[in-house]
Parts: sequence; structure tokens; C-alpha cells
Amino acid sequence: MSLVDFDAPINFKFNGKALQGFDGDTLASALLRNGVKVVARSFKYHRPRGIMAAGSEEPNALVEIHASGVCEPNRRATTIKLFEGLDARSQNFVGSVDRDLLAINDLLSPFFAAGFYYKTFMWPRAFWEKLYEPIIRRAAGLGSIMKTPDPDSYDKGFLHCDVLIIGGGPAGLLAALNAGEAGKQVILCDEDFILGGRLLSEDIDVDGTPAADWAKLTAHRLMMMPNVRVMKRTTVYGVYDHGIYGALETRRDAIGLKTPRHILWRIYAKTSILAAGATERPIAFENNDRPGIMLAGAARTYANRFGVTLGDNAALLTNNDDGLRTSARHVLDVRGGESVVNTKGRSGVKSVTLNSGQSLPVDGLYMSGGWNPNVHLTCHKRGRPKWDDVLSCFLPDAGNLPADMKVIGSANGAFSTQAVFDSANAACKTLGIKAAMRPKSEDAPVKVTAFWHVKTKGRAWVDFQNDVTAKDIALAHQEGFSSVEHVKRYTTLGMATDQGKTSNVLGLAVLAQASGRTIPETGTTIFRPPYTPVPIGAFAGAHRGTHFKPTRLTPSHKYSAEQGATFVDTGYWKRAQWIARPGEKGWRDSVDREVLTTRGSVGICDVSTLGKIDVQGKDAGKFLNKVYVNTFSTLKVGRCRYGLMLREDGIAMDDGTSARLSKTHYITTTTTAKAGPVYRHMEFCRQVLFPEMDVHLISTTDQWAQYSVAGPNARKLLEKIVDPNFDISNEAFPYMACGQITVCGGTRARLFRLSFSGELAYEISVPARYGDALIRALMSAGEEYGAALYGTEALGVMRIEKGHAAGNELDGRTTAAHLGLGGFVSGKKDCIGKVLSAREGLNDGVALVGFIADNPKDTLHNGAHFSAELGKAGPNEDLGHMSSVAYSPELKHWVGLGFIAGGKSRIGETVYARDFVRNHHVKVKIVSPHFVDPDGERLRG
Amino acid sequence: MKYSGFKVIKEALTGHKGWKPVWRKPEPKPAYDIVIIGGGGHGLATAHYLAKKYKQKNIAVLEKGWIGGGNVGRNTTIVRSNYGLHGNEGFYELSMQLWERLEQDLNYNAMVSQRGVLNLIHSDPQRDAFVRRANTMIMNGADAVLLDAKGVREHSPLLNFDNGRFPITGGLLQPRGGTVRHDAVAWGYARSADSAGVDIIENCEATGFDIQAGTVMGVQTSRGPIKAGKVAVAVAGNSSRVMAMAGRRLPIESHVLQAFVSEGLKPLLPGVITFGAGHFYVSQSDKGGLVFGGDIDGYNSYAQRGNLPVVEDVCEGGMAIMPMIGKARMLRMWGGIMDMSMDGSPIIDRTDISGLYFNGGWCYGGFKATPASGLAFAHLLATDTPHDTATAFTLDRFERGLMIDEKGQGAQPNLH
Amino acid sequence: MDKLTPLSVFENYSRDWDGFSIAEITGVELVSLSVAGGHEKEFAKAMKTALGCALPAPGTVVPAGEGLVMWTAPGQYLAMIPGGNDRADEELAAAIGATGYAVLQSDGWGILQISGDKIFDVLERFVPLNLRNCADNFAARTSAHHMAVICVRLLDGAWLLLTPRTSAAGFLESLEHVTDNVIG
Amino acid sequence: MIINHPLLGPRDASEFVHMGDASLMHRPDPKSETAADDFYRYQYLRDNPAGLYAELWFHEQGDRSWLVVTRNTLTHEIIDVQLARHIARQKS
Repeated sequence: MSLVDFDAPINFKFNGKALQGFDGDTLASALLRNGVKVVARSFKYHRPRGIMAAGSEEPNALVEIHASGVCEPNRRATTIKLFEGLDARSQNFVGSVDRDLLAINDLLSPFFAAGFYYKTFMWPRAFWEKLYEPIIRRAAGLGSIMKTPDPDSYDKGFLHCDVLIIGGGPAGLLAALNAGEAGKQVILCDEDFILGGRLLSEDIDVDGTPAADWAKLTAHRLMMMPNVRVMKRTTVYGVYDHGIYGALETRRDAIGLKTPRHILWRIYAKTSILAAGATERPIAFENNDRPGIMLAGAARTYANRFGVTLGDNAALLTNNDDGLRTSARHVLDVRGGESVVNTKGRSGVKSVTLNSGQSLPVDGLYMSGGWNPNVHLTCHKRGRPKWDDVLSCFLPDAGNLPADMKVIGSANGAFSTQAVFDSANAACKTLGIKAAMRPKSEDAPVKVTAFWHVKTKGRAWVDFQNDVTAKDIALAHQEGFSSVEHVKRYTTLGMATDQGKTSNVLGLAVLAQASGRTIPETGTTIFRPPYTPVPIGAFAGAHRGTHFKPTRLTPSHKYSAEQGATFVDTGYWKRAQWIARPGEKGWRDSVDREVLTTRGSVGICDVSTLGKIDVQGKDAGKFLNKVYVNTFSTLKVGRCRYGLMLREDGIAMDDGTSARLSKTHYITTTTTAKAGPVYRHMEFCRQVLFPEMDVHLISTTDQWAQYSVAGPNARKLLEKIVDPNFDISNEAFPYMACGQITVCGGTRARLFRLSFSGELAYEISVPARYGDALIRALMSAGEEYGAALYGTEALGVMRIEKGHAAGNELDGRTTAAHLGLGGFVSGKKDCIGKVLSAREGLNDGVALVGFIADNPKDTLHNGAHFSAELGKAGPNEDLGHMSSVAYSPELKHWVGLGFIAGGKSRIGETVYARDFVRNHHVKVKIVSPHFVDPDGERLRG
Repeated sequence: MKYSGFKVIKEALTGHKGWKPVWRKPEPKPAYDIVIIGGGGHGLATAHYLAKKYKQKNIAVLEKGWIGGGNVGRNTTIVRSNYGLHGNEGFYELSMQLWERLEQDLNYNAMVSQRGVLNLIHSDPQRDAFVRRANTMIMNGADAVLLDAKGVREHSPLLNFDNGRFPITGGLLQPRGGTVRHDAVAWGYARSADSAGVDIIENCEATGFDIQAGTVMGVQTSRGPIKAGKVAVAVAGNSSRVMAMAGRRLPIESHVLQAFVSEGLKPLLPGVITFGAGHFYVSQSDKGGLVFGGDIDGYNSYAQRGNLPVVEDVCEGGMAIMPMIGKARMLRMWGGIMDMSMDGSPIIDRTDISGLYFNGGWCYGGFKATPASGLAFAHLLATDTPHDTATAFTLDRFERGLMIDEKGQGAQPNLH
Repeated sequence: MDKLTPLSVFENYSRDWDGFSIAEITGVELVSLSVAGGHEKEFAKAMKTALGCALPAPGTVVPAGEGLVMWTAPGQYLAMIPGGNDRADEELAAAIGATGYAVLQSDGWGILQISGDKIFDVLERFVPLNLRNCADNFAARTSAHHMAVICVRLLDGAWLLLTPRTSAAGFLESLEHVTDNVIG
Repeated sequence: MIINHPLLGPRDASEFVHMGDASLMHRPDPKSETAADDFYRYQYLRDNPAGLYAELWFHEQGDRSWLVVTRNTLTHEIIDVQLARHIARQKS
């Protein structure tokens, strides 16, 4: 009945050795088929380990997968579908997996008892990072991760369904069939590459046919249904709020290929049915971790599903009837008083010592300590399972499940195949879904007697991967760590990559015995996502490299790139930072030229990144009065005004200008960085605080391409572009004027006479489709004036020279008073932030001023703090900080803006600008922040 | 019982029979001079310093569950003192200094590992802000090193220098920053406090305050009433719930912060790396797991679990800055409840109820603050004056406009 | 000066896969229309006259002559009308008069039409909405790969995807990447 | 999480931006004599309940509506969603 295709051989390598398996094998079944016993080494003691399980609960058989230059660590051999060319290698050893030098730890194990490291390595102090820790770190860890970018790709997606069925064993298959026949939108996920679950492992019949055949037929039927989506190799790893489930689909095991290897699905399900099955428990006895010691159910899986002959002289240790299904020469039933007290065989179990004292030569040992329902997903919303004494396991607490989740089959404690089918039909009925069929199968009663631990002097493993033994748990209890959570943390029980699937309940039972309590008295342990580990790459999907976050390009991007611009990231935007010309040696050359050209003739800069909010309505002016400290209702049509916006806590939020195009129509601009938050805030004011006002907001940031044209020749340049019927002379279109015009023979445009640079300047905007054409037209018109395209650096230099605050000044702690705009807030008009801006802490006398170096040759450093004297300065000596600095090509020395206690009253004093981290301390003079054209003659010219 | 390498060897050779419980399990007494509500890191540290440094007697710590089960048991273990405002930095630097001698103070190895904390810089404005911050650090006695792109490459060659959405232009390194084995901090303080006579009472939930004429007289608990001279509340995450029992509203919201750990890997990272532009920070534990996290989920929650958008956001940040970790698998994700305050900074202060003291609002800075929080709170309880490094952490600072707002986000806790 | 030549967002992009295609749609003017407070009935009437359509319900789109009108927010609609006329907002503003406000949005968005039988296989890796089971006149704004997108279902089964102009290049790259992953 | 938008039906919460307590809808009267104290309480003090909580979410990647969502902070269960503008209009 094996489900392996012996006519389809597959070649693979294990630790460099060429081996052969077959289609349908996992790496684990193929290794067993080839007689490989030692697959890996354990975490702490580096014990030789083989294969213990047949599914994702495997704690021991962890391997690395290799392909040219690529490596994936920590893969369970039991979940790798064998593929041609697989190169698998053991991990966590020094030397070879068969002769691991770190196995010395095993001999020293008495010193490495639980928590030993908390009690030592304390002296001398400096030795921890230098000596002890590096040694521990090198020995710890499991597999190695490559140090080059992961070449595989990942995708994410979203699915919606009426019923999500988690697990494609007998319960899940039947539930899916029922829901599918009822016309529901169904998704069925199973982590395996063949549907059927335990039906594939057991030698039983369903409706008179072999169980595996029934599974195959049913799976086929499901795949034919258009409303059922069958997702094999898809693990539902987590349950989230409101019916959202996380699922990881594995498309291939091979690594280093371009197609997506995993797809991370977010599934939105109205109802879910958990049919995740159960996991068998080991029994703790001395040296129960040797290669060849396997869970009994896994042994049946290898025999029945994979057709692997494990050994002909194996023993079985069981505490339940299900274990008795396993064929073994020696059957040791603890219920009959038989037990195993020790085993021998370093690289593969050779004999077992019975409690009778008899030593039994064996070539394998199968153990069954009973089954744990896979309740994991019922705990993800912090539900706690309940202990069931009869079944000797934790069951989901029906009263404490995620909303809309049903649990069926052995995940809910129905252990016979018949009980599994019946529970599926019963759960469907409660969902209003009729049974599509009522299959008949074996209905053996559950007969299990709790049995956990054979106490001897030696080590009996509980958590195999992390090397936590029953003794460690007892020691933790002895030291007062008697809460389950304390034991887990103190011993690392259940913290390994198998997430405690085989160890948590056993560990709890051993703790209960050590403390003389029952299991429910001792506690429960709940599970967190993910059910099985999920690659970080899958969670990231395509969002890596340059696609990590969106990229926004300005309307002049193409042109700027052609001109050789260097771009800078400003939020998601790429903005031209400077535009180097041939012969310029460094960025300063370019920036100085851009500034001098602008101040001397004319410069053009893309300012489309500023947020532009279209504000219309009868109450638009009234509304702006509320959101800005300035008054906008009195602004004349055809004029602009600067506006400072406060948060309700009185701190400056943003600033910009608003232009009034008509009685009911304003265009408000925001800073580049705050466009989103300001829009959101204004919508809050509009919808929630002032719902009675007739006002409408539309973000038009992407709609308009906007360029600043600045410099003494700005008007002359624009006159060549602006259609002649529009008069833009100083008289007709003075400073702070705005208007709707046409350019270049009829293209609609908006013109604003605004100046950030302090020069005669305009901002002109056109629908973005013309943005590329307009920048070319402007530059071409400016040719006769030697116009410069300038970037954000030159923009920054000019605004610092002019004393305008920008992002560095508006850091979320700045008040209107700090900016010298306190007067606006104190008027009669209410606005957001007004009341709280009166608090004492917001009126601390700090204000924005200018700084120049006492010695004009000195450079200024941004981020320096001011102190009155040189020498050591602590918090009490701190007078403020430098927020923006620039070299002024016009003044030929550095200029700075900064905040200082006392503000403008200190103009004329000298202090020290202290940049401790770069060891640069400069005597600076406090001056007016308006370095260039302080009276504003240029911008009005 | 003194712990040492010698003791470990002796016990190993004699079957580990001599180890004693790390702390006692006493029954609550009817009255204490000082009752600390909250057996987390801060409460236990407060008890330790009260008993050992301030020589106070007759102290109890009440814990509703098991000690160290709150945020000290569910964080990403980072310690650092790299704050930008004086109101915070002096305090966190004190904490850093206390971490540096923790093992000797407690005779307990909490594995303080000073392997450095690196904050990446991607833009000029970010560099300006970090320089300002670095100077604040140095003015408060902390260490700070500004790295250029080359310096970052030497420190952390594995980062994505060549294909990033945001180029790495530098970094702010605090070499003394690092990580500490978080659970051990709770156990170490508990052990020390217990040895000095403090009663640590687990499974004892405070259910109410006994307040008479504006003075607290004691607490009601799930194990009966306990009289107290002073009551100290150190229950961050649940501060609002506990203080509501005293009829007080706080400038605090509870939010969920998720954290993640990968399967164990051989050594990969030099220390802690913070990619602020991508909401991702990471370190590698002694066991080899990548321990990482990012932003809070952003909605109020007491559920100790989060949702997928932040999980994905954090991993996207991770892959963006360290593209080799794609095949490292996330092993566990969990959530802690953060006391998010209105300015992102904590509160250690007396309340307007005589004898009732409050410690909370730690946002996600609580773990690294544990020693200094304990010391400063103990100082306040013992002397009724704020500790020199904690004078800014007052309850009335919001009313007075004296916020300590590192991120400049104002009164919106989910943005801090 | 020479007349300014418009530049389309995707420079007339068009590409076919087996069972799927993406093509830029140009020559469509977008105008955002808001209802003036208290003028809901008059606005509806004016829209009927101007565009020949009743107002769409939330989450839907209605045909309006050669174009479409989509609900975008309470009291707000987006008209998509054939054009090449960058003063479409002014014309509509005149048509609705004092009953509402018009804002030109054509340049703010790029428009892609996607079609083919693999459409949902691609979209399910791109947007979180339940598009397979949506109504025939479905239209909604959501996000895809951290970028804004408006999804509009057309009667012939094709879809329009509208995305902001400044991030449109990256949007298209992401959509192509997903399509390659799905179809290969 | 999924927020059942009153007009658009269930939408993934990642389309929304969370602001905070719905009490922020009730901006105090700036002209009141107790305005300083009222605004301090309005801006800074929170009930922060462990249980039902009314909060403000903005449908940023959607219809730009501000919503008032009533959600249990212990379980995240949402029991009510309304348009904030409706509530605000009823008040005003």
C-alpha cells in the first residue's frame, strides 16, 4: 500500500554521500530507507540523533539544505519532499556528525544542569563578553545561515472563503466534502504533500476500501469542485482577529530559484474548522534519545506509507492500545508492568534494559506515550485547553475557542477513525451543513493509562532538541521554579524549533510528578503562533531591496536625471539634491553654483512634493481659521498667506501657505513630510470637530506639477512662458499674489508669488501631465539668463540664509513662540492648539536665532549644543542646540539656525557650539536669523 | 547561598542536591511598611534597592501571577542609554551603569552583554537628529560614536549597503549598549530582595485600595487585606486598571507591542542593530535566535497578542536591511502590553493620595530602565523626594507643558 | 513658446501574458465632485442632467454616457469621462453650479486596464479585497503593495486599476512582478 | 483585524489609521473659564479601559471617513462601527 513510486528514483546527497530515494519520499523516509541512523546533533550536549517522528513535530532530524552558494538551515528531514539533486547536510557539530568534537559537552553534562549559567561566569567582569560569551555563542545556535542575500523569492496573497478547513486528514476531508457539496466557498489546507493524514499511515479500511485509497478518491472529488480550493503543503500557522488566518504555502523545497518558493496567504474566513489531528508523545526514560528510538505512530507511517523496513528486531514501549497497532517483535506494555530503564548504542540503539533487569538486544525501539490533540491554533487568541483525565490529554476548551472556530477529529479528542468522521459530520451540522456521506471505519475505544517517566539515576529526555531532561525539570522545581512558565524559561523546555510539540505536555507531567500535584493543578501551557516556523522572507514577500517601500517620483524626475541630478530620499520621494555640471569636483561646488546663480540671476526647483490640499466650500475660510493660527477668512481673493498649524497640544504641527482662488476656494500647501498627517488631521477637524461647516477637502499633491522660479530674473523668464494676456508685473501681481493663468499658448496653470529663497520668486503649477514639458520649457526660456536647475541642498542653503524654519526646526517640540510667531496665537480667534499653548512649559523663552562662527573660517555643525563656556558641560549647562547649518556662498562663511534659551534677547552674545561626538567646539555669535536681505527688499522687487 | 563557578562544580559532583529555592514562598503578613504592587522587573528591583540601598524593612511585593511574567519576561532584551532629551538621558545612563555592575550587585549572572547598539542613519536630517542626540548622551556621561557609511560597513558588514531602498549613510553606535537575559533580571532581583527579607508573594492580586481621608492605608488582595504604610504601584501595562481602583485617570494608554524570535542560528550579528527607517531592530541571543521587533500595533489592547500587519511590516524591514535572513524562520511571536504615555516618557512620582506612589508609563523603554527605575522609585519611597535623575518624570508635567517628547509626536500614544 | 505636450503616466504601456494583459488607458479625465452642504437633491439632479446618471451607492460605480461615476466618499464622487480636456473640472463645476464643487484629478492618477481569465489569480496576490465574489458594479479604493489603488470592475469582466501618478512606476513594476510569479 | 465599515462592509484594518479615544471628538469650549483644565483633561487623560472602548479610526486607504469603533480591548472583538461625522452631527 505504500504511496511511494518505486519506478521513479530520485538521486540526492546526504553529507556528501550519493543516495537514492523515490518519488513520494520525504528526506527522512529516504534516509531511513538507506539505513542512515545519525542525522543530526542535539543542541546542548551534541548527542547523536536520528529520526523520531514523521511530521512537523520532529525535534531531532534537523538538516541544512545546500545549493550552489545557498544554504537553508534547520529544516526537518521529515517535511522535506525528496527532490532530484537535494544536497542535505547535518548541522550543529564540529568535525563530523558522526564524530562531533563538541560531544564533550555530553560528558560534562553534570555541570550544565538547568540554569547553570546564571550562577557562574560572573568573575572577572570583563571576561563575559570577551571569553565566556563567544564560546557559548559558537557552541550554541543550530544551523548556519548564509551571509549573502537570499536568492529565493516570496509572494503574499489574500484569500476569502466561507469555510476554512485546517488539516486534510479524515476529519478535514469529510468536512471539506460536506461544505463543498453544500455550495460553500471552501479552502482546505494541509501541511503535507498528500492529503489523508493518518489515513495514509494506518493499515485500516474506510467503507471497505483501504484508507489511503479513500483519501485519494475524496481528495480527487474535492479538487474537481470549483468552489473548493485544495491547498497542499500549506500550513495555517496562526489565528488572528476577526477570522483572519495566516497560512504558508510551500511551492518547492529546492532553493536558489527565481520562482516564489513560499506564498504567505492571509485568509479571511467566515468560519474555520480545525482538523489538525494529534501528535504522539514520547516517554521519558534513561537514554530515550538514541537514534533508532522513534514514536510508534511514526514507525507505522514509515512502514505503511513509505514502505520502509525499519528493522526486524524492534521493541515497542506503550501505555495505550493505539501503540499496539505497531508491529514489533518485543511488546512492552507499561500497563502490564513492563518498562524500559535504559538503552545502549551510541549511534543507534542496540539494546534496551528492561525494569526486570533483562537486557534485550534490539535494532529499534518504538514508543507511544499517548496522543496530544493539536490544540495549538485554539490557543492563538489565548484560549486555554482543558485536561481530560480519561483521554489523558489536553482538549480544546469549547467555551474558549476563537470565535467561529470548530474543532473536529483527533484535534478534539476523537481518536478512532469512526469517531473522527462522526465528529466532522456533527460539527458540519451545527454550521447548517448537511453530511454528504457517512463513511464507516474502525471504532476502537481509546484505552490509555497515563504514564510519563521511568525514574532512574540517568538522564531521561523530555525536550529532545534542547536537551532538557526530567532531572532538569526536577532541579528547576527544587529551586522554586514551580510555575510552568518559570520551568519553561529556566530550563528552555519547549523553546526549541519544534515548539514543544512532543515535549510540553510530557514536561508538564514530569513537573506535576516532581511537585506532587495533578496536571491541572500544575497548569497548562498555551501555544503562540506560528504553528511551525515561518521563513522571515515569506513574511516580507516582495517588499525587499528597492521595493521595500514605494518610490515617488517628481514630475521633473526624468529631466533631472538627464541633467545628471543626484537624488535624495525624502520620505518616499526621490528629489534632486543637486545637479552637477561638468568640472565640478564635489557637491559643494554644485550647490554653491546653484545658489549663486539663483541669487544672481534665476534658478528653478521642483517643489511638487509639497502637499497640496484643495479646500472648497462656503465655510472654507472659517475652517482654515480653526486649523491655522493665522486668519484666512479675511484673505483677499487672488492673494496667499503664510499659515502655521498647531496640534491641539499647542506644538507646531506644520506650516505652509494658502492661496485664495475664489470666495469659496483655497489651495493649502503642507510640507513634504507632513502631507499625509496634515490631510488626515484636517479631515478630522472637518468631519468630527466642525461637522456643521460646508467645507470639502481633496488632496491634489499628485495632480499638479509645481516649480519654483526664483531670482532677480524670475519675472523676465516667466514672461516668456506666461501667455501675454496675463499681466505679471510687480504692480499687477505683487508679492503674495496668486492667480489662474495660461502658459505656452493656452495650457492652464496657477501662479503664486511666493518666496522661500528670499528672492523675487514664483511658484508655477500645471496639471502634472505637462510637468515634464514645463520644466523643459522653463529651462529653455531661462537659457539666456543662465538659469540653474537647483536641488534640495541649494533650496536648504537659501532658506537658512533667509532664516526660514523647516523640518529640522519643526521637530514636534517647537512652539509658535519658539519660532517667533507667538503673537498670532494670542489673538481673539480660537484655533486648534490655542488653549494648551499657554502652558508654562511652552513659554520657556527659548527661540530661534541665527549663529555665525566668531572666527569666520570655522565651520558650524548641526546638532551641536550651546554652552556658555568651554570645558565640561552637563545638562545644566545646555543652552540649546543648532538645528540647521549651511555654508553661505553669498556671505562666504557658515551660517546656522538654532534654538537658545533667552532667544532674541541674546543677540550679540557669544556662546560655544559643542559637538562632542565629533569633537568640534566653536565659539559662535548669536545673530538675527535673517542673514540675507533681512528687510525683504528682493522678494518684493 | 552564594553562587559561583566553584559552587556549580561542587553541586555537579554531588547531584545538585544543595540548591535552594531562589526565593521563598511566604504567606502574606497582615501589614507591611511598604507594599509594592507588581512583581515584575521594576517592582522587584524597587524592593531590592529599598532593602539593600535604602535599608528599609518590612517590605512586600505582591504579584498577581508568577514573578517576571509581565514585560520583563516578554521583551527583546535590549539595554541602552541613547536618548535625546536630558529629562530621559541622565536616568537611562544611570540604568546603564547599574546594568554594568548588576552581576556583582546581585551575585546572579543575567548575562549583561555589552556588544553595542547601532542606530542606522539614512539621511541628512536623520544624521542631524542623531548628532544632537549623541551630544545629549555625552553630556550625560554616556558613550556615543558617530559612524560614517564606511564605519557602519566595518561594524556590520552584513547589512544591505548596495540594494537598499534607503541607502545607509552612517550610524550612531553606543558601544556600551547591548542585551541582558531578561528573565534572569527578575529572578536575580527577586533572589536578592528575598535574601534581604522582602516577602515576594505570588498569586496575590491587588483588588482595591484602602484609602481614608486622602491617605492610603493598605490594599485589598485576592489573599485578603494587607495594611501598608506606603503603597507603590509598579504594574506598567496595567497602570490604568490599578490606578482606576484609586479613582485616578492617567495620561496613559495600553498598547500591544509584538516581538519575535527566530530559530537558533550560528553567530551572525555583532550586536543590536536598529533600522528606524524600516521599523526593525534585531539582536542575536546567546542561544542563536534572532530576537527582533518593530513598532507597536497601534491600537489599544490588553490582549497580549497582536496582528499580522505589524508582523509583516517588521519582517519587511528585516529583509530590506539584512537580505540574508530570508531563510531564517520565525519561531515565536508574542505581544506585551505597553503603558504608552502621552509623551513617550515614564512617570515616577507621588500621587495626590498620600502614601500612594506611582511608577509607570514606560512605553517600550521599560526593560532597559529596570535598575534605574527600581533605584529611583526606591529613593522616592524612602526619602519622599525624586531621585536626581528622575526629576522630570512627574505626573503634572502634562498640565504644566513640560513634556519629555523624544519623538515629537504629541499626545498620541500610539505614535511614540 | 511651443505648446506643452502632455505625458501619460505609463507612457502607453501595454503587455500580454498567457491569459492576462495590462494596458494603460489614456484620454480619460477624472473630476472629483463634492456635494455642497444641504444641496444633496439639487446636486443629484444636476448630475443627472450633466452626466446622465443617477448617483452611485457606496462601493459602486455607474455608467455615465461614455464614462463612469464612482462613489469615493460620503458626499463625494469621481467622474471618469472621456476627454483629453484638461478643463473638465471647470465644465462640470459650471454644470453643477452651487450644488457642489469640482476638482480636477486626471493628472493625479494613472489608469491600467487588466483583463484575461487569470485576472483573479493575479489580483489575489495584489489586493486584500474579496474581488472574486464582488458585485458587477463594484468599485473601491484600497492599497496594494503599500500603494493606493482604486479597483473598478467593468461590465465585460475587465478591471481598471487607478494608482497615484507619482508612485505609478513602482506600482506597475510590482504588478508585473506578481503577474510573472503567477503566470511565469 | 477587520473593521466592518458602515458603508463599505468588512475591510482589513490595515487600510485604516488608528488615532485614539473617541472622547477626542468632544473638544471642550475654548471660551469656558475652565478651558485650561478642560483642554488638559481632554488632551491627556484617558480611561484606558480593559473592555469596551470607543476609538477613532481613519479609513486612509479607503473613503477617508473617520469611524468610531467600539471594540473590546481584552478580546479585540468589535461590537459597533459608526461614521464619526454622524455622531458629530447629532451632537452639534
